[in-house]
Amino acid sequence: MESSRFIVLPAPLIHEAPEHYACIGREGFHKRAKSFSYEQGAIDPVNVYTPILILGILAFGFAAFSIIIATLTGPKRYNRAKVDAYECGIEPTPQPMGGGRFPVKYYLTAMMFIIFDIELVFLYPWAVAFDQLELFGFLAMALFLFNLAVPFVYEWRRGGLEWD
Amino acid sequence: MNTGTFNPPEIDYLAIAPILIIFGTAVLSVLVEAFVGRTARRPVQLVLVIGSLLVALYFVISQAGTRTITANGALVIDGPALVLWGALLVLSLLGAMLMAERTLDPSGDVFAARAAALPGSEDERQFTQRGWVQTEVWPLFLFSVSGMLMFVAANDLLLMFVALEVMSLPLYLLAGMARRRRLLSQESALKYFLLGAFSSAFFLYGASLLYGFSGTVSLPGIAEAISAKPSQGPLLILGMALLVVGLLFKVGAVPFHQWTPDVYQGAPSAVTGFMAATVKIAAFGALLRVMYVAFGGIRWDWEPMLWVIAILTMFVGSIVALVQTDIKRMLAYSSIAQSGFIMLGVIAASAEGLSASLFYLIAYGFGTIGAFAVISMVRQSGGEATSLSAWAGLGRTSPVIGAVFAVFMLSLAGIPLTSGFVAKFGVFAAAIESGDTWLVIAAVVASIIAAFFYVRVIVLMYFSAPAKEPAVVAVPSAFTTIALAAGVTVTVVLGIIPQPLLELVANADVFLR
Amino acid sequence: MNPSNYILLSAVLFSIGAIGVLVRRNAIIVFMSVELMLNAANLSFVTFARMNGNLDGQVVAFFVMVVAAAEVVIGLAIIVTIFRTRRSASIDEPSLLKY
Amino acid sequence: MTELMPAEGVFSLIWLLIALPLAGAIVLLFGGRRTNSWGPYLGVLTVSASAVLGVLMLLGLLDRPAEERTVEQTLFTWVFVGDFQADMAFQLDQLSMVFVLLITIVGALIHVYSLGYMAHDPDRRKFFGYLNLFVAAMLLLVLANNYLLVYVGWEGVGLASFLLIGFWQAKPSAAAAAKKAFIINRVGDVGLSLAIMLMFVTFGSVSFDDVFRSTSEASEGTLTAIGLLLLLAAAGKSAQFPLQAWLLDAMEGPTPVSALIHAATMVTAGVYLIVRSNAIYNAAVWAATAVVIVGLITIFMGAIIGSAKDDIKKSLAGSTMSQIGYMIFAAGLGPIGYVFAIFHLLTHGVFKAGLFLGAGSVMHGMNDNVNMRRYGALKGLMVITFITFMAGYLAIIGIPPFSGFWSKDEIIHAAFERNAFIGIATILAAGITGFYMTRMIAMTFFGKPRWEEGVHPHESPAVMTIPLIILALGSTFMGMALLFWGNIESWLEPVTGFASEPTPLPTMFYIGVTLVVVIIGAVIGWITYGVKPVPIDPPHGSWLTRAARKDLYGDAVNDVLVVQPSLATARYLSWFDDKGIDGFVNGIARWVGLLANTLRRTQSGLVRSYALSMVGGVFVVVLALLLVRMN
Repeated sequence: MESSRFIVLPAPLIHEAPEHYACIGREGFHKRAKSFSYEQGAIDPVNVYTPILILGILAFGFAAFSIIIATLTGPKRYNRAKVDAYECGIEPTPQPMGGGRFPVKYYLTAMMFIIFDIELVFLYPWAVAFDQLELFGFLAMALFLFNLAVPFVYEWRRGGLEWD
Repeated sequence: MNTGTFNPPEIDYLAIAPILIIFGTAVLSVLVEAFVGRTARRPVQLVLVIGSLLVALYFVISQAGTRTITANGALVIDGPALVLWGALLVLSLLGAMLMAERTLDPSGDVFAARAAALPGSEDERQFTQRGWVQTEVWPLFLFSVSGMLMFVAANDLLLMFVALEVMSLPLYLLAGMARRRRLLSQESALKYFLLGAFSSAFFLYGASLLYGFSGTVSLPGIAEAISAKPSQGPLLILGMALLVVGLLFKVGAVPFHQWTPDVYQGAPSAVTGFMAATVKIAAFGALLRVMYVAFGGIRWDWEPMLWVIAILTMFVGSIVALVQTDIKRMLAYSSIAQSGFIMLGVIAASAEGLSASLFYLIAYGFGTIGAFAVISMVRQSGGEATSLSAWAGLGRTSPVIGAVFAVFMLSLAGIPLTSGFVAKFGVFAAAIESGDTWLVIAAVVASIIAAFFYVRVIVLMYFSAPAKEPAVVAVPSAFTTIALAAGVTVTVVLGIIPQPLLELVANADVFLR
Repeated sequence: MNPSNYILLSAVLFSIGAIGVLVRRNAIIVFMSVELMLNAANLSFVTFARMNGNLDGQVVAFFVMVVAAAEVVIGLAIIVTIFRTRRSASIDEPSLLKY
Repeated sequence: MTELMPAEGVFSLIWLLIALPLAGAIVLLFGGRRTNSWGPYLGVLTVSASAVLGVLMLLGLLDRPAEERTVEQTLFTWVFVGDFQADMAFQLDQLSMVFVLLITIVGALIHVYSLGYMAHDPDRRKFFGYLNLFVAAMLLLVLANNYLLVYVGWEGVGLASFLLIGFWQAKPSAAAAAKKAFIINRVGDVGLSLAIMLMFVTFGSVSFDDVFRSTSEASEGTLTAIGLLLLLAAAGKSAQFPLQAWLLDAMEGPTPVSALIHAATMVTAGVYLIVRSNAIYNAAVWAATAVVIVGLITIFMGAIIGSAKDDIKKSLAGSTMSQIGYMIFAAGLGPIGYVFAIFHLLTHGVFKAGLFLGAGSVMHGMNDNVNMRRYGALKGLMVITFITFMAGYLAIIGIPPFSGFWSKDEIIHAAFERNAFIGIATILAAGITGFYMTRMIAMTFFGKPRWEEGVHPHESPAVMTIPLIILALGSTFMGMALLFWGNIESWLEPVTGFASEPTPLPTMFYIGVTLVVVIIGAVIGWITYGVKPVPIDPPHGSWLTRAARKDLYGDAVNDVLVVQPSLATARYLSWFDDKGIDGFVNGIARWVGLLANTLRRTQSGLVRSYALSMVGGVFVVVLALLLVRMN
């Protein structure tokens, strides 16, 4: 497998950034290229675009088909639950009429879940390659965890962790 | 498979210091929310925000002339990036001034005391009565600014996507926090969010196709792949189309523009001013970089497409603005039309086009933020007087504010001796030099149509009898006054002596890759 | 195993997501459709990573997951606020802003 | 091409010419109410100071040999991008000099007159501020040394004119007229801005010096395009066909404005532009021909409209169009005409300003009524106004030795040098001028009083009549002075070039024919409006109905042959002007409005429809890219 440009992989194949300045249009720009060639060679451009066309039609057609079929065949029951915030699960509020404080516990819990969920996505690969990543990898992960801790601390101080 | 030795990426921390400072301050500012007492929060946050913007600006200025690619090619600090950074930081500073304003609204703030409180509820009334102020806007603001800074310096599609979201997500929230007219504000936040997420999905899918085409997400890498591959498959074309859609959404190009009027109208004027100026700059910065660096080699492919979009954008923006009755909506359509004009600089695809676009963006940013500062000052009993009819006769009842607003309108209309004229002239000349004569003729026609509605506001302010319920101009604190003075000064000075800025952007007319 | 089938699948998922945004009324569902589009992009990224023989695409997928999660947080916050105000999550209902 | 001389001595103050009125405008417009009491006098003072400075510079120029009379002063580099450079720089030469004098001297007189005319207006401080702004912008226009700076002045005078036409904001018609003027002028501005860009692309510079030096390098097609675009610009600013419609409505502004801006100075900016660009027109024959045609059409159009209007100011406005048509026409003739275009511009500036101020003086005495059908028999009550008006009258119809005679006669002569057909046309138009001007004085000063009740005509105060007297003196003697003593031809020749071609018949013959035709026109006018009583109610309805009622307004059988067709055409044309051109403009506005409302409907407020439009946009983008690829 080839290298990646990102830090988790060994270095030898990491791309070197080309150091020259470049700008399009400085030279040769005024010749609006009728003669500009894409070096298409023997490839018939129409054929190249046939797959894309088929792909597009297939994808869009299938998506449209499944939704239309669902509308045609599925039972139609329009009721309150259909337009509720959550189609299933617990009704999120006790709905104090005329306003009032809103228990956002579920929402805060979701937020907590996301914080730790995301943490893992990055921690696993890091842990696997931990011994090769040297100090830089450690510091980077430490910074990442610190940043992750900040919203956690914020939630805690704001009372988001207290379940009355 | 990880058998090689790991070489940490070389990161030029000094070069990317502005991003780090703003991002770090944003994190700090979240901690301030957590630990500092309620009364002290606002001053602490303001010091943090203004201080960090100034320090970041110092770093930008101190390394003028730096041209480097860092962080394994993910971030590029070149002329355009530095110019855009400077512009974004200064305009954010002015935007922060508008958001910090507390004297205009009799109830004390432009933001809802608690964004989560139900509009019209007893809770909300109590929060307001107690004089609680919203300070959570400041971390959001800083995160958004750091996203913008990253967006214009991102040299690969992944970082660009992340920056796009870091820039946008806080703005979705800020749009929904108006103290007055909360229903409108929340609705605008919802629309902005759903459509913004929709567009970023297009961006991402486009990026994935380009990755499939070139095997890399770095912009120069894509350019290399384009020049290396003899047959450029459908992946490239489709990927480019979807990627560009995501960016065109952010600049407000037709037909991806429809969120603009709704969001500009619904969001608090301070946020709208900030957003209108800075998001446009950041998004055009990214669009320019993508088009010039990654797709520069196939410009014959995308130029006709942008022709279509630019013409649609200029005309739809200008024409629909004619019939608007709300000043914020009118300015939203005006911003759409202005996007069309700036696209001329993109289409020119030349060094002149790039520097002209940069100048235009800066001129537009100051004019717009100033115009929204005026809007936030013109009030009626129910809050801001955004209905155009309430503005009738304003030029006579408040001559100074009327004149200042007229200057902004004239600048947006491109009348000489204002920054708008030099800016328009620049992009038109760049496009003509690149051979897009017909496009420029279309643009000139569109700019005439656009002049109608700008002049209409002036006519309304000066030549109409005051409305039955005339708007009054509230006396602002130093914050708004500074923002307004800066806006009008830059607009006039750039019209009379644009030379220093022109030289600056002329020195920044190449993308490093 | 032909990897282009995965690309086809991701295109189908993306289209379903896009059409879902166009036809569904419930803000949450619309939002989920957008998430579906992001995940379609993710699938496409990992497939291309396989086809191109480098890992960039997989790394991108990680980041996209994070960003998508952040988007969920923001999105839910906005939608819940609107829902509480209007007692409905229909996106057709809030249209005070138009023309 | 003469050398550009550095600005030394008195010429180092060129910038001050503009800065003085500009400073006045700034003080007056931003000074607020505390300047109410002395503000108007400050306005008069700044313009007068500029006038004095202008005279000093004229003396300075006269001191120098002819080839050293082009002075350039560069303040700073204004825009400098890539290879493009435009300076904030002024060029004072023989051509700019005469404009500076016209603008500042006539401007100063009109400022003085306004002291009296606007004495009772609560906003007169602002009025003087706008007037000062106008003078500054107009001076910038004629002193600029490059086209970009001309454009700045061009927009500036447009803005000032817009503000002044709409000055009486309470009148909705005034606001509408202001908007109309602004919009039509924008069309002309497009011409100028495109011309500037084309010049930049072709010559790499927009300064007069560079452009005129390198005209030979450009193809004739490019030069023709530039010439036509400049003509479009000139037509917009100078109210020439087909962009003439705004000038009549512009008469909603206060009369001093009509005199200064819409008769003497701003509307002649188009003539200035064309004469200034003579190097381009000399090399582009077709563009020059287009200029002649536009001028000729407008000469007649203006004259005929002038014959049909009952509103004294609108009638004068028609006459202005017609006279500027003469100038544009002359400018299109090439080197045989440039000098006379400017000569006529100068004499016209003076006598038309006098006529407008005279009309203002009449209105002042008639409670601001503008309807000539409610005037009559004023000659005994307003002696000074009457006499000065007569001087202007004799000047405009071209009776020797009044100034208009000399300048118009030269243009007619130049026309015959080119082509007998256009020469005859200009003589005919001179006849119509005789007709409508006679009609005007007959209806205003002679006949029986047809005043509205409660009107007590009286002579205006001295502050108004003194400018009238000065302008009347100018109307009388200026033509002779410029021609015989000022040597206008050799004065302007270094800038504009001058040539003369032989005519088949002796000069005296053309002069004689012209005079005879003018007198015939005047006599017809006198018989129709001076001898017969003028009905108070204007004839009404379409020209067909009016033709059916011709007994009612008592046209004699003997003038049916001449007057009736011309009156009918006049009414038709003025109808066309109202319905046709306006209809065209309004039609476009209606279409745009309809389109706007249709597009606006698409903004339904529904997220899903927005998303749908985005998906549609995706298809557009993909399709556009694929189409390019398929080719």
